Amino acid sequence: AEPQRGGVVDVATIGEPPTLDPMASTADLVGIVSQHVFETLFTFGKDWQVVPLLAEAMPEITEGGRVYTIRLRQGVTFHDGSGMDSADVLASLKRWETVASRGQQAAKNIASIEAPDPATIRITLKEPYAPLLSLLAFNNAAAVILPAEDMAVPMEKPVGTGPYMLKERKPDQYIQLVRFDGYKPREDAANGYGGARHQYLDEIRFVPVPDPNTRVEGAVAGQFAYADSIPVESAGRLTGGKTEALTLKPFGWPVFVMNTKEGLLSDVKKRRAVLTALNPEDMLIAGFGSTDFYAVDGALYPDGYAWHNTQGVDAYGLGDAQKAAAALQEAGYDGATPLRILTSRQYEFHYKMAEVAAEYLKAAGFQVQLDVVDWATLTQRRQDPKLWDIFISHSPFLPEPSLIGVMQDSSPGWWQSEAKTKALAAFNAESDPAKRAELFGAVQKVFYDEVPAFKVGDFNALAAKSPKLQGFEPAPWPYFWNAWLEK
Amino acid sequence: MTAVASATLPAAAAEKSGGNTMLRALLARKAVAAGLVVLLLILLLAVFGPLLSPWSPSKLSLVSRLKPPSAAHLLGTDDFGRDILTRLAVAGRLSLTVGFAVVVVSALLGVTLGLLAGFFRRLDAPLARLIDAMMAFPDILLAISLVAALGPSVVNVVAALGIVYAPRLARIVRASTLVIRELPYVEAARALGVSTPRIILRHVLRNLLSPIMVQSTFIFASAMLAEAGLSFLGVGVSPSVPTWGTMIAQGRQYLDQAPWIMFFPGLSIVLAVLALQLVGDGLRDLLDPRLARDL
Amino acid sequence: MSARPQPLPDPAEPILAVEDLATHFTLPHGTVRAVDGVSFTVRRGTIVGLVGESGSGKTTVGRSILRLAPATGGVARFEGEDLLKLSERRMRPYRRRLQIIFQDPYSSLNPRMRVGAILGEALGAHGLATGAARQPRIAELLARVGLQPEHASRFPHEFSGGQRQRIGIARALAVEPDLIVADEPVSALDVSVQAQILNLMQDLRREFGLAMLFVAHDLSVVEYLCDEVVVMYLGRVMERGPSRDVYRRPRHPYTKALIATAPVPDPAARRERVVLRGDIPSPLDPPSGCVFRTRCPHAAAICAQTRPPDEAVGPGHFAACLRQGELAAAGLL
Amino acid sequence: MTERLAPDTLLAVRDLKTHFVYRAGAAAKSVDGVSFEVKRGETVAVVGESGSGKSVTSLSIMRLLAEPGRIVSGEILHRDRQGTVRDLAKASAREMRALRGTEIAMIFQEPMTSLNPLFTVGDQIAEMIRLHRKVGRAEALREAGEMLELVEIPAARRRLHDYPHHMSGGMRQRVMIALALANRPSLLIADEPTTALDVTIQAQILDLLRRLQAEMGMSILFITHNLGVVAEIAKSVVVMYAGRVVEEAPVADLFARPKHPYTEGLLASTPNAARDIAADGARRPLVPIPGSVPPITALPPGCAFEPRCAYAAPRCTQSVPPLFALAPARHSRCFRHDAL
Amino acid sequence: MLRTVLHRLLGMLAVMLIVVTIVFVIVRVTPGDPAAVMLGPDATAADIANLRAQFGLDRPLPVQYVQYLLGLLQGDFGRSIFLGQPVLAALGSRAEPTFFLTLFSLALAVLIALPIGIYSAYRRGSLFDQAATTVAMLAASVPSFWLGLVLIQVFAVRLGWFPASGYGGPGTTLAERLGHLVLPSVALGIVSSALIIRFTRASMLDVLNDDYVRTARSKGMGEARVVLRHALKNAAIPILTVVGLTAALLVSGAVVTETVFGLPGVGNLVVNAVLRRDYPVIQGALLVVAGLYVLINFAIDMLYILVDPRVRA
Ligand SMILES: Nc1ncnc2c1ncn2[C@@H]1O[C@H](COP(=O)(O)OP(=O)(O)OP(=O)(O)O)[C@@H](O)[C@H]1O
Ligand SMILES: Nc1ncnc2c1ncn2[C@@H]1O[C@H](COP(=O)(O)OP(=O)(O)OP(=O)(O)O)[C@@H](O)[C@H]1O
Ligand SMILES: [Mg+2]
Ligand SMILES: [Mg+2]
Repeated sequence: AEPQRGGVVDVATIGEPPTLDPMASTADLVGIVSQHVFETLFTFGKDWQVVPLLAEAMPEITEGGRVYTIRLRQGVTFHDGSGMDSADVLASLKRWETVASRGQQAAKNIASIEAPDPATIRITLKEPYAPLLSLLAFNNAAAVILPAEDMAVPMEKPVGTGPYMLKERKPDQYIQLVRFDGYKPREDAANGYGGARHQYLDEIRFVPVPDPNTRVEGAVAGQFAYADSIPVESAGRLTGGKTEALTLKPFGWPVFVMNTKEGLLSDVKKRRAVLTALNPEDMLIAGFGSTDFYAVDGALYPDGYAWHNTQGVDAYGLGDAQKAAAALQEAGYDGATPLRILTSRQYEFHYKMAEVAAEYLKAAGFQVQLDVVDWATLTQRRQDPKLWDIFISHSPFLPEPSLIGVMQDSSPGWWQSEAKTKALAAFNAESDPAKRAELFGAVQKVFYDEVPAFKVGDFNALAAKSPKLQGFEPAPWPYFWNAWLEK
Repeated sequence: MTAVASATLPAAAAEKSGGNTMLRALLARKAVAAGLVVLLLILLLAVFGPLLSPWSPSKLSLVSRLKPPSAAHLLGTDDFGRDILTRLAVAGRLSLTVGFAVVVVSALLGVTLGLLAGFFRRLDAPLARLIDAMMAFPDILLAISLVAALGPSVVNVVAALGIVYAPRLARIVRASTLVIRELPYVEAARALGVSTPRIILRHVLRNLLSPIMVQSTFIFASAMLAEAGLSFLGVGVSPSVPTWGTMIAQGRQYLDQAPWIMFFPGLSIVLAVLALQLVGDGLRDLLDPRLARDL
Repeated sequence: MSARPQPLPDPAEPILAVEDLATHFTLPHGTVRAVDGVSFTVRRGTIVGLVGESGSGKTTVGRSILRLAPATGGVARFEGEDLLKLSERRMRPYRRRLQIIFQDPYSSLNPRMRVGAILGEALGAHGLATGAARQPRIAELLARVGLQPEHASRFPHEFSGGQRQRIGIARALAVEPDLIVADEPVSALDVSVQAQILNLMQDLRREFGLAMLFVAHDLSVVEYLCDEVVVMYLGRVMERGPSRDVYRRPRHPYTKALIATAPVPDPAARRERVVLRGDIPSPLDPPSGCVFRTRCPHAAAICAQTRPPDEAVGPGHFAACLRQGELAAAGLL
Repeated sequence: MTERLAPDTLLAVRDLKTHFVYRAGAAAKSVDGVSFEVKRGETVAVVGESGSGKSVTSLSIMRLLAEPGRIVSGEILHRDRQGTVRDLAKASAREMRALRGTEIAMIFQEPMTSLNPLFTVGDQIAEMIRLHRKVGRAEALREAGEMLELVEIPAARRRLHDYPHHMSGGMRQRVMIALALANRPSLLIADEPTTALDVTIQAQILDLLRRLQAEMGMSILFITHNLGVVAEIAKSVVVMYAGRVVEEAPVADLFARPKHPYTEGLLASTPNAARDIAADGARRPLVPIPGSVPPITALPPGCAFEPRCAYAAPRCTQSVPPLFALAPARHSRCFRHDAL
Repeated sequence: MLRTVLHRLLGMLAVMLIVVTIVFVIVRVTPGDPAAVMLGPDATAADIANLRAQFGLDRPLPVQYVQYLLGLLQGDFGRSIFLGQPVLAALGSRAEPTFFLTLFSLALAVLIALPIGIYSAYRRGSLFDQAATTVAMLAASVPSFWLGLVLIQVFAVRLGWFPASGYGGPGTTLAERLGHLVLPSVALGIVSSALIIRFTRASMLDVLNDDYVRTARSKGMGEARVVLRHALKNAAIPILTVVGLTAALLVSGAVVTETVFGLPGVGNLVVNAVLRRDYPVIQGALLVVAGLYVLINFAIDMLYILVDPRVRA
């Protein structure tokens, strides 16, 4: 059908975003909402390749990958009516370097940022650093472009260049975005997050509905055009004509992060025993019910991603209690120290996988202690290495592997080793995509060798969508430009 | 004269505390008898159910998940393939234990507070204020905050609910203590030179046992409901611990697919709470109709 | 202000001498002068009746002497020792020697304690009859008040009002006291039972030489039982003296009115009488001078100004009326 | 039915039985065969110990029994102003409402609680007036003021606007009397109206009742347990014991020559200075009635007083003695009344 | 009378101070760092420390307490860490659904409960009484969230008569928003009516046995008038008390109900605030709700003084 202009959609989200400042948070929810309001210089295309957004085109990379010269699009205006130029970009990137965690990560490699003319920005690196463009493109702790005069921290008013702008925010009630009439879409065809962004919808309202069942019920009752993050158990309930199931396949991976710094699992042998003991298939069944929603897969990126490889994965998926017990004994486990698994019920599958894992670990001889806390407590406790041995989380498949949590030395788990540093350094310094894919195989091998985390498998995300909502492309961070409502 | 007689007589009738007579009087009321029978059944199920059941309450069996009630699994299985009836029994142990423990905690706290406030004039004003202040917090709200503060565990839920319900007892105990303190038999004990702790224990506390018991059954009921509510909100007992509350929370997602997961624990709560209230009501009517006011 | 009690002509030493006793209760909206300068004595082996209308402070006098209510002034000498000045610890031995019996036979016994335990507690509080000696002692006490030993294992509610009152008396007797304050012990009892208790009290006095302060509002009971009588009104003593004198020749208008208005079970005895007008004033705000003057048929201007002192009107007989001499002379008393 | 009631008689209670029936089948026979008559303008006292059924009798007449009280049998014949005789035991609720307050009024023992604390005394009296007569509120209030004056409340008009708690017990009892008499009933039932009051106040109330009776000519059924009060106020006396009338007599006869051992015991156990104190001050011991009143639910099969009776004979244990008529208006429920 | 009022007022303030202290203590011993939550999963320890300092979370507790008290005195309930707005504003913006939910459930509960309670007491022991008492007890035994879920299933999902959740989007009229409250009000109202029935019945039983009721009957008054004028007026105070307290309890019930129905009310805010470790909001909400309770109590006390001449003295 032909796209139609007009209409309002209600989107049920998993909660209230802590902030609308996309730089200030790495929470997915912040990215989902704010990507409609703010734009970055680059973004990701359909196949997760970096494509220009506010940048005119892909940067010119010179001096052996150390200097990035970026041409900006002309005639882009902010929601407050002012035009965007390199001064805004410069100020925004500076803010990003200090405020955003990913900006800080990038800043370590950046020597300088300059604006040689109003339409150009130049970034000079200390060393070649391949992940830079991905970092600039990412909508999470995002390098969004703000008007130079709006640099306050915390952000005072959300003014961006995006296709929609904030009309009203009632925390816990809704975030109302309306079409920004001064928006000038790109002229190239829509391509994932990139390309032309059409503003068919008049309004997008993000409604926080933290309770998954309420999201389901609302969707079934036809209240929401789109409901995010539906528990897979409820797939069968998405019937009745007012809503339909929408699966994003594959979405990401559940992960058991291990504490390599202190406690029981600081010993790599015991981490290996955990890896040996766990049966991912049973965990995935418990978490996701049917193979429609999961795949048993040890590779850090599933087939179809450029980063896919099978290095080291033969250590995955054994679920062998005896072997694990033997390994555990050899590692000198006292049989009494509890293995503390920190998890929450914010995401039901975390908890369910924890339950199953606990059974397998017990079979291998571990004393298991399940600490089920709320998500807020979890995010706090995992900062303290004294409090846990494993915590459970998940992540979408990120376009750039170096953005993955465990790859950061400082992220909870605190995985650091010579082998890791070496493998990652080589990977980051390379700019040729094909070579990088190969180098990532080495990284994955170290991952399976040192077991800083356990990748449970791949899982698909389930969402509920009204049949009337058309032109919507499933995405890990759903976006609603280019979508329209059938009347 | 008449007033004295008629005020004391119903209480006196109840005081035939040879236990037996009271039990008989209780059983004479059909509703109370029904309540007691239900409680007894639940208790039996909780104590012996897991021992008799062929299923383990915790062992996972992912092949048989979400099975509807059948001959093998009388009440069906849950999302981990565990037998609901068996889990219901185990959960019953915990739910009942939680309820009972809350009663014990709130009784220890509330009775102490109430006795101190009621018996010692000097402590009365500040303690009465404290009790008032504690009463001002709605139970679930306060419990949520406390559990959030202490962390979700069985012990902490018990502690939180114990604190939440303590003022209810404290208020009743204080009010009755204020009255009993002035009664001639307490005065007689003082005139005899009986020590204060002994007066408090033998003369005051002993005579408060009935209202405390009545209030305790209601607290028991409220605590079970509150625990379920907290678990439902995800701020109660750790979800890996089976209680009726956590079972409901767990079953909620399968409302459509496997309604039995949520239905049976819900039914258990309703039955247990109803039974407790029936018994409490009966006790109250029997022991002191005037208590009805304080609920 | 009020006169000290004069040395009694009787050689018997008073076991209790109350002088100028005052007990005031401070309430949010004022001070209740429940007892306001009361003096009297109780001699060994005698029963002193304390009469007065409701709220006149009879109970408070008794409770103050036993230190169950906090006296605010005056002295209460028990064998020469001022009880009101003693610390609670030094009071303890006196708790054995002074006892109290209450009006309400229902609330004066702990419903949760068996009779044996009630008496046992009394014995235990002063280490009397310990161990094996206790059971026989309890049986003996029960027998003394006309109950059976097997009653020890029963609860109070299994007894009638009169029986309960006997248990209360047994409890008081358990510690072998020298003085008993009996606060309206028969008011709550039916007439037919009341006489049983009155006879019991008489026996006890004879047998143990007990002294007793007997609070009552039934004038005929007091007349029958008591050797001396103290008439109270609004916290003060109006008149006191040997019963015979007070009843035959009351020397205070209040006493006279009280006696005249008390109904007598004899239709032939219907008399002309002075019915007092009005109500007792509030103890929060008692009248100035003589507290009785607002209801007194003989009140004069002076009565509002001066608080009448206790005046001796006969041997051991005192009246607190400014005009009593004058009225007596005029034949109005 | 008229012929069953002598013309000068206002009320005749005949063999009234009022029981409290419980589910268990147990019944408290609180009133079990009570008969007496009240003549026009006369005061009849009903005397008896606590629990003897005095209140239940009066409430039966008013038909104000609390659940599960039931009039089981007997009749309560009442003659109204028009001369109509009705059996109140069988009258409809509607008939009773019309009678209450106009023909028969009642005052109760507890002056402290018998008035509604939330209405002024004036309103409560005016309400009584307006329930039975078509008068305006102002007029009713004016009349209420008059009634308060009649019962000798000082500054009556001002006190119309007082609430009960502003008044002392004696005053409230006066208000209750004013309320009861507001519609000039022909019969006033007073259930221990002075028991809760001090002697000096009791004397005031008794005087007041006597005066009002003289002025208004109503009959009074006066319930008390105080023999002294009986001696003061009554013309004839009904003595009750354990739910039954045991003796009925003109007041002078009763005190001079009791014809039932219980009455005799009652008199002997009441201290009486003239009788009990010798000229030298020596006290004659009182003669108490041994034992205590049996519980109403466990009466002996024969005479209820038999276990405590000095005159008891074997036949006393076998059947309940009938009410023997000894003389006009003189009855005794004792087989051995001759022995007294 | 003025003295009585002042006395009560002082008592109320003392209670409030204790309430404040309790709230402060509870919330400060709570683990879970608001700063960590706000910064998201990949925040560094240094960022978190920074943010903590910014919110004053690093100062000693007594200092924080005094600051908090001083702030309260100036009407400053603090700023929500998570929402970035003043707590009072955050609460205020959520007051509407909670207010109407409470109001409707209360109205419903009272409408159901009063007649039943009065009639039950009047016909004590009758079949009606037994049925009413049993049903009331059953209602009090049903977890309110369970009832809510059932109602959603039946009336929203199956029948589609009412919205399943939420409170309407922007630009909806009040009437449309209130439509969202029908089901929650029913769920909550039914459960709370149980308490009011029992209280009404008990209070009526109490006064129906009082002497002045017998006096009223002895005047020859009809039953309706005896019960509704003389008895009910005397029972009104305890009934009002329980109605007032139910209002406060309803806030507690609203926590669960709002969560089930996804209503953006105060209860929901509190649950979220607990999950977000938003200290000032929890403090503020607990304080406001407890304060409301204390105020309602105070109002009832004042009402007592107005209605009951005995207390007025
Ligand atoms: N604990 C107390 N607090 C305040 N006032 C008191 C207290 N005890 C007694 N009163 C007041 O003191 C006065 C005297 O009371 P008391 O009980 O001594 O009188 P009484 O003569 O024994 O009366 P009654 O015959 O009614 O027993 C009364 O006005 C009473 O209200
Ligand atoms: N509502 C009732 N339910 C059960 N029994 C009752 C009830 N009212 C009275 N009785 C019983 O009826 C008997 C007579 O009671 P009633 O009140 O008539 O005695 P009374 O002579 O008026 O005593 P008092 O002098 O104490 O007023 C008592 O045994 C009492 O227990
Ligand atoms: Mg007294
Ligand atoms: Mg009576």
